[in-house]
Amino acid sequence: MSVGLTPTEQVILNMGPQHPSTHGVLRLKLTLEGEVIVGCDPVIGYLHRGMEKIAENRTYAQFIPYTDRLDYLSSASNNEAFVLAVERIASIEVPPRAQYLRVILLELNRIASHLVFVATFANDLAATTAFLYGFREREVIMDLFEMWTGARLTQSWIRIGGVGSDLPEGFEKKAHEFCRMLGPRLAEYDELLTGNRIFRARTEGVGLLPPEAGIDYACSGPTLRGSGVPFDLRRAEPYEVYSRLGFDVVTDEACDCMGRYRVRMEEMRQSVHIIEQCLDQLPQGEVLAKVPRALRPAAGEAYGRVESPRGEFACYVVSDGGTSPLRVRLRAPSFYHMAALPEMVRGWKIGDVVAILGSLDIVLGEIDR
Amino acid sequence: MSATSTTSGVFDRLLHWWQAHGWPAWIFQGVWMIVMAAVVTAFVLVTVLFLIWLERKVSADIQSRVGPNRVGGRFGPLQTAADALKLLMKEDIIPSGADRIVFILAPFAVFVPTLTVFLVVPFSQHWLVKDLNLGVLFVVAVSALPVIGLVMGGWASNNKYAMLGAMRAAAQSISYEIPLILAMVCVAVAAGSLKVGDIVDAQREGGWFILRFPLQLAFLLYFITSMAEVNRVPFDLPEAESELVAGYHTEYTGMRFAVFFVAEFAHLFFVAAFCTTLFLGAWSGPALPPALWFLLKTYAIILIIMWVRWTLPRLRIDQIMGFAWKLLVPAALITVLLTGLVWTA
Amino acid sequence: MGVAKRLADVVVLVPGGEFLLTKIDYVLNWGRASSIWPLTYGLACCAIEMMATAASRWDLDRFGVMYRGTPRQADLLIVAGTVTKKMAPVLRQLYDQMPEPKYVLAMGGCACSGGPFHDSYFVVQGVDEIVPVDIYVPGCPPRPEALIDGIYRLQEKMHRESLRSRTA
Amino acid sequence: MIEHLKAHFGEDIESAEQVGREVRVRLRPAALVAVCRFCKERGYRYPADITAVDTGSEMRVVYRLVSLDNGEHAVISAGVPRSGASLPSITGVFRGADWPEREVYDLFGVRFVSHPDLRRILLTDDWQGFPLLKTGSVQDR
Repeated sequence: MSVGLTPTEQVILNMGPQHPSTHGVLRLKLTLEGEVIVGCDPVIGYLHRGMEKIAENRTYAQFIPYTDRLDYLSSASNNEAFVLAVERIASIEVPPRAQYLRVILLELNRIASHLVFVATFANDLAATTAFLYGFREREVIMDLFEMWTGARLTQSWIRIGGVGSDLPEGFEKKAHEFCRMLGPRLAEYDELLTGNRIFRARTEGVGLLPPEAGIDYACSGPTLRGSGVPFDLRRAEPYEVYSRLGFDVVTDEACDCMGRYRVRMEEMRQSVHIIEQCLDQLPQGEVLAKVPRALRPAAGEAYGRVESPRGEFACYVVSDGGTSPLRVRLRAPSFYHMAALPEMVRGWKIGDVVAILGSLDIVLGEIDR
Repeated sequence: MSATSTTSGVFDRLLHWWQAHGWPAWIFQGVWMIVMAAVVTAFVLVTVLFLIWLERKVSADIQSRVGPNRVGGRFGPLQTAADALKLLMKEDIIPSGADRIVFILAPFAVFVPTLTVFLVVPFSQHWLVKDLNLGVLFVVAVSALPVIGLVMGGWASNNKYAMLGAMRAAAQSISYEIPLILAMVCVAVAAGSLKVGDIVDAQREGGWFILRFPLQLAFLLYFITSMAEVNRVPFDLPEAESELVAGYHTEYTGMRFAVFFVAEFAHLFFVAAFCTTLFLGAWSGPALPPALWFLLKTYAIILIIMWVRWTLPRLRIDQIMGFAWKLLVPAALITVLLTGLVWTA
Repeated sequence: MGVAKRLADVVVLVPGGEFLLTKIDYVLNWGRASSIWPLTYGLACCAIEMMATAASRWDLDRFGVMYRGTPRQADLLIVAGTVTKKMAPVLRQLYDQMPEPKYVLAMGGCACSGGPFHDSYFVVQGVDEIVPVDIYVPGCPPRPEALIDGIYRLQEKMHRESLRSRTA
Repeated sequence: MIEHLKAHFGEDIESAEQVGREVRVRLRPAALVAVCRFCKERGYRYPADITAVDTGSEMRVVYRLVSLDNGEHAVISAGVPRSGASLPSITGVFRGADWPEREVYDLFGVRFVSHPDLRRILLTDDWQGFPLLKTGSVQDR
C-alpha cells in the first residue's frame, strides 16, 4: 500500500467525469504510485455552454438570467458582476435602497453557498450527517429567496439599475429570525466537525497553498484568505454600500484545508452581521432606476469585480454602442483555483485529493462557462 | 457439565429416538447439520433485512429526516424486501475484461464464512449449534476469510477503483486482525478456555467480563477493531464512496452486489453478537427469556456502531494503519499482559 | 433479465398462466417501483436541487430512493443539468453500463430540450438525442417537488409494465 | 506608472492612459514579457485575467494585472492578427497564466509561443474552429 523502497508501477486513475465527489462534471487524470499522487491533470470543459458567445447575441438585460447559471450556488454575485460592469459603461446611478437590498441578497447568497460548502466538504470526508445539516439550514435561506424573488436558486433579482422588487411584507422579520438562528447552528457544526479529531487529522496540514503561490495563480476569496492574504474585494474595491458596513476580512494563516474551512465558517458569521446592519440602516425610496428597455450604452469597456463566495468573480464588458455587448468576458475564481490544484495535491493520497478539491469549493458551472 | 450445553440436549434425545429404529446415526447427523444450517441462514437473512431497514431509520433520525415510510406501511417495513426483490430481477452484468470465474466466486467467498461463524454464537442456553472446543479460535480463523473474497472481487473486476478498494480492505483487515485477536485472547485467558460455553459460564459465575479489570480495555479494543473489520465509518476505506465510487463492489450488479451487501450486515450482526458473548455475559439476565436478553444486548451494540457511523468522518489510509500499529497493537499487548497478571495472581 | 424472460415464457404455458403472470408482474413491479436507486450524476444547477431533494426537507429516502455512486447498481439515470458535446459520449457510456431494467429522467430545461442554451455551439439539444428518456421534468431548475412528481410518474410507469412487454 | 513604462520601453508602448484606477497600456507584442515582468516587480503581482477581444475588424489580447498593495490595475493589451496570431507566453512570469492562455488559444486561436502545454482546454480535442471569433455564429461547429 505504501510507497516503500520497492519501486511500484505507476497507475493512471481517471476520477470523473462521473464521480461522487467531483462536484459536477470534472475529470482528474491522476497518476498514482500506490495511493500517492505523483501527477494530476484536471480535464475541464464538460459543462462548457458557450456563455460568452451567447452574450454577444443577447441584449444586456437578456443576458442577466444566463449569469445566474454560472456559479449556481450564488447566482446573485454573478448578476452583480455583470450588472456592475454594464452600469459603469452606461453611467447608471443605483438608488440607495436598491444598493442595500443588493447587499442583503449577496450576503444571503454567500451564506447559502458556504453552507453547501460545509455540507459537501463534510460529505467528501464521509461525515454524511453534516451534509444534511448544511442543507437543512440552507432551506431557510431558500425560503427567504422564494418569498422575495419567487425563485430558489436562479433569482436574477439584481437588475440593471437596481433590484427586481422591494422586500415583501414580513421579510425583514424572517431575515432577523434567520440571523439569530444561524449562530447556534454554526456552533453545532463546530461541535460536529471543527473540533473533531478525525476531521482535523484529515484537514490540518493537508493541501498547502503558500500565499505567494496563491497570488501567482491568481487565487482569490477564501482560498487565498485561507493562506493569510487579506484580499477581499468588498474592502479592496468596495461596490454598493460595503464601504459603509462594518465587517472583518477573515484570514487564516494555516494555508491548508482547515484554514480555508475556518475562513468560510467565520465568513458566515460576518455575513450575518452585514445583513443585520443592512436591515437596520435600510433607507426608504426607489429600488429600480429608470433604465431604457433597449439599453444602448456608449462604446467603451468596463470591468465589474465582485467578491463572490468563491473569490473574485469579474465581468469584462466591451460595448460598441449597440443593443448587445461586443464581448463579455466572465472571469471565474474557480477556474484559477483549479489551475492551482495539481500543485496542491502532489504527494498526497487519493483520500486527500477529495479533501483538497472540496476545500477549494469549486463550481463547474463557472469554470467551464 | 455446563448449563450452556446448547441444543445438544434436543439433539441427544432425537438421536436416541432415531437409533431406536435401528437407522444409522450418520444420516441423522447429516440431516441435523443441514437443518441447523438452514435455520441459522434463514435467521441471519431475516435479521439482515431488518438491520438494513434499521440502519436507514436510525440514520434518518440522526439526520433529521424520516427515512423509508412508504413501502409496506407507515414505517416502511418492507423497504429492504422490495430492494432485494428488485436486485434479484436486475440484469446480471459481468464486465468483458473481468476474470469470470473469480468474479462469480467472490461474493460467495465473502458470504459463506460470514454465515459459518454463526455456528458458535450462543443465542441462549439451548441454542448454540456447535460448542466447539476451540470456538474462539474458530471465529478468529473463519472471520478472517471474507477479506479474501473482497480481494478476489476487487481483482477480478478489472477496475482500478475496485482494485484499490480491495487492496485497502486487505491491508486494513490484516492490521486490525491482530489487536482483535489479542482482545479475544484476554477473554480466553480470563475464562481459562477457548470454548464459547465456558466463556459464558465464567461470566455467569463471576460477573460480566466488561465489569472486570482489565477486560474493559479488551472490550474497547474489540469494539474499535471490529468496526474496522466490518468496514464501517471511520474505517470504511474499502468502499469509500467519495473516493473510490463503491470500492471493491463497483462493478457488481444485482444479486451479486446484494450478496456482498448482505454479507456486510451479517458480519456486523456477528461482531455485535460475539461482543455480547465475550464481554456482556451472552444470554444471561434476569426475568426476560435468555434469547431476548441476548438480542437486546446485541442490538445495543449495533445501535452504538450505527451512531458512530453516522457521526464521524473517515480516516485516511495511512492514519488507519498508523492507528492500528502504533496504538492498538501495543495497547492490546499491554492488555494481554495485565490480564495475565490479574488472573494468575 | 435472462431469468425474467424465461420465467415469463414458462408461466404462460401453465393453465391460468396469464392470470399468474399478472400477479407476478404486480409483485415485481412493486419491488421495482419501491426501490429506485438513481445514479449520483449531477451536471449543473439542477444537481443542487437534486441534492436538496435528497436532503432532510424532502428526503427521497422515504420512497426508497437511495443514490448510488456506480452505474452498475443504479436503476435510474437522473440527467440533472446541461449535457454538452464533450459530456455526451460519457453519458451514453454510463447509460450502457447500467443493468436492465433502466430508466432515464431528464431533469431541467437543458436536459429536456437544451433550454436557455438552445442556440449554443456546445450544448446537446436535449438528452433524448443520446439516450431514451422516460420522464421529462421541466423547470430551470425544477423545484424538488417537481422532481418528486417525476419519480411518482416513473413509479406509475413501472406499475404498467409486464414481464413480457418489457422483455419482448 | 505610465511615465515609468514609457521611460523603460519607449517605442514599444503604443499608447497609455489612466482611466480611474486602471492604467490602460497598448504595446507591441515583442515587449509583452518584459512589460509583464516589469509590472510584477512593481507590485502588480496578481494576474487577474487574460482574455482577448475580437471586434470584427481587429483583435487584441488583454492582460489585467492587479496590484494588491494599492489596488491599481495594469490593463495591457497587445494587438494581434485575426487569424494565425501568436504571442509570447507569460507563463514564465506568472504561473497562473497557464490556464487562461490555454483558454484564449482554445476560443480565439491565438498561439502562445513557449507555453509549456498548449492544448484545448474547454472544447474537445478534435474541435474545428475557434468559437469566439466574430466569424463564427453562435451555433457554429
